[in-house]
Amino acid sequence: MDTFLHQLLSGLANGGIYASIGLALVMIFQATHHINFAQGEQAMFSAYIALTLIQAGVPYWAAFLIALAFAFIAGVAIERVVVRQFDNAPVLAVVVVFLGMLFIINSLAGWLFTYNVQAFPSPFPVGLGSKFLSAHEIGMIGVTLVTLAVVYAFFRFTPLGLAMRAAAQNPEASRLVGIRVGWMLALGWGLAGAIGAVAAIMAAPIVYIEPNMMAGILLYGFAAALLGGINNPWGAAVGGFIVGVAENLAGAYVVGTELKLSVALVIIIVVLVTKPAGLFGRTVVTRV
Amino acid sequence: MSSDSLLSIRDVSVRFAGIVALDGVSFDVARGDICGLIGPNGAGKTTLFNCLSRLYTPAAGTIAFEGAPLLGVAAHKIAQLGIGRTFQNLALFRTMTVRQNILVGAHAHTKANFVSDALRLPSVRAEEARLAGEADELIALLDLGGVADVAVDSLTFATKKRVELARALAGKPKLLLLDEPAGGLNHDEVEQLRTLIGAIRDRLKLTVLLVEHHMNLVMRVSDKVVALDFGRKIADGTPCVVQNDPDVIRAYLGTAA
Amino acid sequence: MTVRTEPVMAAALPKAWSAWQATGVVALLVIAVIVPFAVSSFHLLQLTMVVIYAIALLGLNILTGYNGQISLGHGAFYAVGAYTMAILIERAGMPYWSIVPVAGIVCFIVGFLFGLPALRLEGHYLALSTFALAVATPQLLKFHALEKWTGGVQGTFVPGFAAPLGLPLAWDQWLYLFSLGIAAALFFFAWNLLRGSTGIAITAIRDHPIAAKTMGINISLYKLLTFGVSAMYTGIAGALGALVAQFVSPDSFTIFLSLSLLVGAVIGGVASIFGAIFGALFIQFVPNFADQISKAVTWAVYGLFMITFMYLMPNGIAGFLKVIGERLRRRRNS
Amino acid sequence: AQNAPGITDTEIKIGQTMPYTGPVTAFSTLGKGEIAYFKMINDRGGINGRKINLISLDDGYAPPKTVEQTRRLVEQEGVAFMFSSIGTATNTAVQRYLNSAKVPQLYIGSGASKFGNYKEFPYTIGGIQGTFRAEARIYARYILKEKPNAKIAILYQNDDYGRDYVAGVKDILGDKYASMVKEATYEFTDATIDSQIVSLQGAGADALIVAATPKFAAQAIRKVYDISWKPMFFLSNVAIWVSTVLEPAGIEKAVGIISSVYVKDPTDTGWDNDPGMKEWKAWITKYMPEVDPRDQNYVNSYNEGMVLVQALKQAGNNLSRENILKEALNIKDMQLPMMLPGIKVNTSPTDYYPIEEMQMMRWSGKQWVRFGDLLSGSL
Amino acid sequence: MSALLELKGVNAAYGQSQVIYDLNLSVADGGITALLGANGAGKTTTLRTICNMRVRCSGTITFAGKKIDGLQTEDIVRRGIAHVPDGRGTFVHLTVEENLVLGAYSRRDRAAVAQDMERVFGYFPRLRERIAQQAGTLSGGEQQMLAIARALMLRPRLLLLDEPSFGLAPLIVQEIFRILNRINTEDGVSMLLVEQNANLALSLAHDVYLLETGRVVLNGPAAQVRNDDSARRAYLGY
Ligand SMILES: Nc1ncnc2c1ncn2[C@@H]1O[C@H](COP(=O)(O)OP(=O)(O)OP(=O)(O)O)[C@@H](O)[C@H]1O
Ligand SMILES: Nc1ncnc2c1ncn2[C@@H]1O[C@H](COP(=O)(O)OP(=O)(O)OP(=O)(O)O)[C@@H](O)[C@H]1O
Ligand SMILES: [Mg+2]
Ligand SMILES: [Mg+2]
Repeated sequence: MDTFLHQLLSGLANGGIYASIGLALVMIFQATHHINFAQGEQAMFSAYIALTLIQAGVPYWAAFLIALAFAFIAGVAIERVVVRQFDNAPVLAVVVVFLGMLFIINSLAGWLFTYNVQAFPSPFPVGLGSKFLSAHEIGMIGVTLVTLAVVYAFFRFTPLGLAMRAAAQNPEASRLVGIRVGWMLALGWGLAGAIGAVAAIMAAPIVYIEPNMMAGILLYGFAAALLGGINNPWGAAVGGFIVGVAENLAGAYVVGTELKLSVALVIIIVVLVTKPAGLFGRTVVTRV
Repeated sequence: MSSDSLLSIRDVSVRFAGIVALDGVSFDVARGDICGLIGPNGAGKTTLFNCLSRLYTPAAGTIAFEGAPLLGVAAHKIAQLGIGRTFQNLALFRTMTVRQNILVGAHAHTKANFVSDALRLPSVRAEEARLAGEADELIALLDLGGVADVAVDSLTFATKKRVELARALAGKPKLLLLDEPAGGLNHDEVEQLRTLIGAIRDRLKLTVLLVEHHMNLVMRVSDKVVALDFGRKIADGTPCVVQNDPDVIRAYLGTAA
Repeated sequence: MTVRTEPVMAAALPKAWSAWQATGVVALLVIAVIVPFAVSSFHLLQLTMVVIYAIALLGLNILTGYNGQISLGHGAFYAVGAYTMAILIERAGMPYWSIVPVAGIVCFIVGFLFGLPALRLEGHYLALSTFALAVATPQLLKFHALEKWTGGVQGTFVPGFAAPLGLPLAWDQWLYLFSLGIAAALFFFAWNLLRGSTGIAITAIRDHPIAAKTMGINISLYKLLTFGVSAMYTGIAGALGALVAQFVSPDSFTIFLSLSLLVGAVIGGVASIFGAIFGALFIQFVPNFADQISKAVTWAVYGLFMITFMYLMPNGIAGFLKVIGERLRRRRNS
Repeated sequence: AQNAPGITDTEIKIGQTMPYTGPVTAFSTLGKGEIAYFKMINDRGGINGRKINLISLDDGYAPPKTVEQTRRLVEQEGVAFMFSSIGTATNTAVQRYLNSAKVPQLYIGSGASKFGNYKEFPYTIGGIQGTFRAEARIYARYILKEKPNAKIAILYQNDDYGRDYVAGVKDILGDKYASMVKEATYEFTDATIDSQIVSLQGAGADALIVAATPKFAAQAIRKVYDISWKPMFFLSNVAIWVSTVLEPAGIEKAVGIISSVYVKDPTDTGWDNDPGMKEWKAWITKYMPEVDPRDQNYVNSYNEGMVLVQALKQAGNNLSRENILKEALNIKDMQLPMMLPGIKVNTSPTDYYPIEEMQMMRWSGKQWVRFGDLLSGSL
Repeated sequence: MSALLELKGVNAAYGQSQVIYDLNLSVADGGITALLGANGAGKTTTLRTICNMRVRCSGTITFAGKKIDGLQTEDIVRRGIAHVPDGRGTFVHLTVEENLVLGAYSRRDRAAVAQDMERVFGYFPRLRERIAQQAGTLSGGEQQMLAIARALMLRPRLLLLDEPSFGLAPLIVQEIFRILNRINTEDGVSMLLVEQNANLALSLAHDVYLLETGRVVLNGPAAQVRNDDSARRAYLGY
């Protein structure tokens, strides 16, 4: 029983990581209708910025905020300088561009910071932890929930959030109601970058920082977003927790660790086949 | 049901979360007729078309086409049965040329499959030649010669509508569903369209169900008109009768008509 | 949610060839046949890989380019083809040439089956599910219950053979010609298929599924068959690839392979038959080139190449050449 | 016999493949270190007046790419032999090719025990490192001695590397394996291994062998500590490095962990006055001033390079592939400056494993403390 | 009356193909100008040129005395030009309400926005019934109403209407033209109206331009054209 509970909670902890990267994906998807394959690498890079600052003596939360600002600006810059050029390109060309960015950022990070794993500090007091969940894991879940609330409120209650969704869906009509589409896209990239940075900075103390740190996580982040519904922040967050827990339980009790990723894959496909917009996603109807 | 009834719709109801789009609609369309379908916006006309195309499944009611029930037939088999349509808001294959769009319309009458196509068997070549000939005829009929090999994306709305009509005709329908074919046409062009619809009906011996807000067109081309309002049938009869029906005037035509 | 995969340029379906084009293709084929006698065995190896990748990319292109179903996981089908080759040679002792069609059929079935859930998945959902498939592939190949056949984490060797009929050719040379012959046949079939009514139908599904259905196209069936055919092409490429590498192992078929295939298909030119050849040249040669430019940031160089190519030719190399060709023709006419 | 291709009066051209891209780029520092080592050798005049030219190509850790790059090196570049290419699957992929082309595949960068099967692959010689399997046997023997009734948990990476540990433990436990051992695997792509640790603890194990790469080893150490599990903890010597494993995990959390070693640890201050260590540090400061000297691969590359140079020196001016292979298999009792005192490199036509001894050690919280005799991992 | 919108020597092209030639056109402040012409004459293109929507153009366009050619679409809109585009430009994935809220996106007077929402619901009660519906599932005519309503939500000074009667039932068409007339007279909103139903357009408009393959062939007060049988028959076909 103890072990079961333990598996459950440690699944939640992993789920927190997946959820936060899933949120970043929801953000970028809502804002641009693209899935950014370089999202994980951008996040990793921002985490390195935070680490570099911390190592240089900057207090943790200051470094955290600076890294977020960096991630935001980098996201905006990437949109303005690179992605912008592909406004009218077919979606697959954009996918290739994202993959190109993934390679570039990964490579630069390896070059600047080496490929060796390094420790990453946690801001949460050790006393918080228990046998089942470490202090950092608890803190991280909390941060994920706060991020979720912010993202949700942003889309749900601010005109900016609505305008951003509109711009992604129908740029031409958006311009006709006075939305500055270019800036919306850039802003979306910036915010997604910042959320991704939160995810990476929270994940780094657990998985350690290295240029490939997000490779595994990003996949689960995708899974989370798909499972929950890529147009719904709640969905992505809940999806993340579900994937984390399901993966642990399946690995520990059902199929063994060898196939747990495959199980996650099957779960996602089964869910999508029965609910194409994900568990909590809005189904979008096309009519003629 | 009269013996020459091609299409017979009985008590068809369609609901979407909280909206009743069609509410127990019944009427018949006789073979060879042009039947106008009118009604205010949102009355359920396109919804009815979508039921006939089997894109929607009614919550209640039956539809018979040539005496056989339609509602058990899969959507992709409808064209083969002989029901073709155009779409109110256009549904062309945007990267294809006009000719290719028309060829897709003929799909229901092709026998080729993956294997025979990959090997380009003689039967495939023969069929290809036949289809090409038929497409050419339609291109001529609808005066699309000038744009036959142009991608449809760059055409004007009215031309696109004509391409849709050609595409629907390529399927050799017995029943042709036209959803607002006169959209965006000016006075002259509507007149031409009226002649065209009549000619098509006579030449190709088909039955037409026509949704249109252009009264001039509907009333002059139709043998019979059905009026819907809020998903319910409010009138049914000759153009003259429907035109003067007080309910139709109140709900749809207004005083100026 | 709608995802547009087609190039902005219209009318991507192949048309009948002009005399010019036909001559070009024949000339190309003649050159391709002479090549093995003119280049070193290493360059021949690379060219063989180009031919093989071209088949794989063509398969992906049929699915993603023409039918609009995005796959980020075609490496999985490549792997299935490769393993079919390895297993049937090693464990069943079948002659390699007879395994090529078997691998095609196996992959057709696998692709068809994977197409079943894919029917319900659209756009990004499909893309990400296939992505997950690609990530899971090495693990499935390692799965211990299958180890008896797959060789598990160790992988399996694939032997080389002598050229048939006593032809005075080295295995490398023969393998190149063998692959080239298969590629030529497969390209020919694809070209027939795509310009025939099947090609028009699968493209119609991509452009407007609802309208396609109303035109009488059985969308589910066509999508499944397309998935199957696509997987078959890529699987045949995988089978040939195993003969070239003479070794298969889970690590040979990581996500990177799937991504490379997608990159090749897009850079070569989506919804273009000959784009597959350009794409194959890209994924075969550009990474090596990047490696030569910098050891420290190889990937950054490669990524830069990808982005630059897409920037200069958003519709891929084939799309770019087509535009150039049209411009030349217009100039000649005017 | 005739000199091998790639050998002139002034040059010895050799090749290798390295994962400069892809998931295990971290290992490619081995190749960088080797290039730097040969740079030093060349600066000192090379070997018999010949400079060593190591062509190190990226294979992205993908076996088909390894095949291509290896053939490029052999057929296009015309290298004399392959040296220290990284990876188990990658080296396996080219093993048949190189053996049938009679190109020596020397001192490869993998501790897999399969690279020493000289009957089938006489041209393939294992690396200058203990094999994983031998190491695992040493741990298993130790467990049997100290805790005969132990319940053993093994956490391993699901690939050749991890499976070799399982094989080694099986070698020792034999029939008792099934009853004594609980296994758990992880994939390189997993985010964490917490769940596996929890399962293993839940199974009631009191000894734990972790065969993981640095990142996951660090996670394991932390998680074992965090859940207050106190097994007899063995750590694969791939992951004993202070900077990339113990520090990230928390050095205090690793106290008591047992591992084994055959090289000198540059971060161990105990070696500060050791001449071999000084030599090594001088080399790295001069030739690779920009790198993190705590990276284990720079020790390995130094050792690898040194043994190769020895073999080439022994071959003198008879640099045919056969003779190079023969001398590579004729290293006798070579004590390397960065190898623990007493551990010697030995090869012979029937011994393709250059290193077969190691010494156990325990983490004190500040440093690794070696204990016991030099142990052999052979059966 | 001074001109609110003025086009001088405007040429417009899509890629290589020119569509509009040397167009001079003006909309008086408070006036309604109708732009008529056959299919493909370039009416839509003219409206798109004014809003700089993916059309290459030369010449000058001034609005309220200021040059607007070269500005981004969104900046043109923010100066008070609302556009009911052809094809409607519905945000098909958003709800009806969200579509309307977006119409007022560039306005700062939040309170008045709520009032205007009530006002357009008054014009189009059908939209109120469908307030939470995904806009893409509205019927064609309902989407047309939404497009007009959304443009009104901007409280524009100038309304560009591309076939506002498109797909609407006769009764609604009459209603809409009444509403447009009211908005024009009561709120002083100027309009540039493209309409296939020439009769209707002429009854509403003050001035009229007639386009033929991208060139103006007739221009004058609407009343004059309405009463000039020969011109009507020659150019409008009735
Ligand atoms: N998929 C759907 N989901 C929700 N509501 C729908 C859907 N399809 C249609 N409706 C609603 O059903 C009603 C009927 O729509 P329909 O398109 O049939 O109208 P119509 O008679 O064709 O109108 P119009 O003349 O404007 O084209 C409309 O009010 C519409 O909002
Ligand atoms: N995106 C485009 N690319 C190329 N040509 C175009 C494009 N849009 C329109 N055209 C061409 O420009 C010309 C004018 O089109 P426009 O849409 O302005 O006509 P219109 O007067 O509005 O006609 P309609 O009454 O059909 O709406 C037409 O010949 C059309 O083919
Ligand atoms: Mg309708
Ligand atoms: Mg127009």
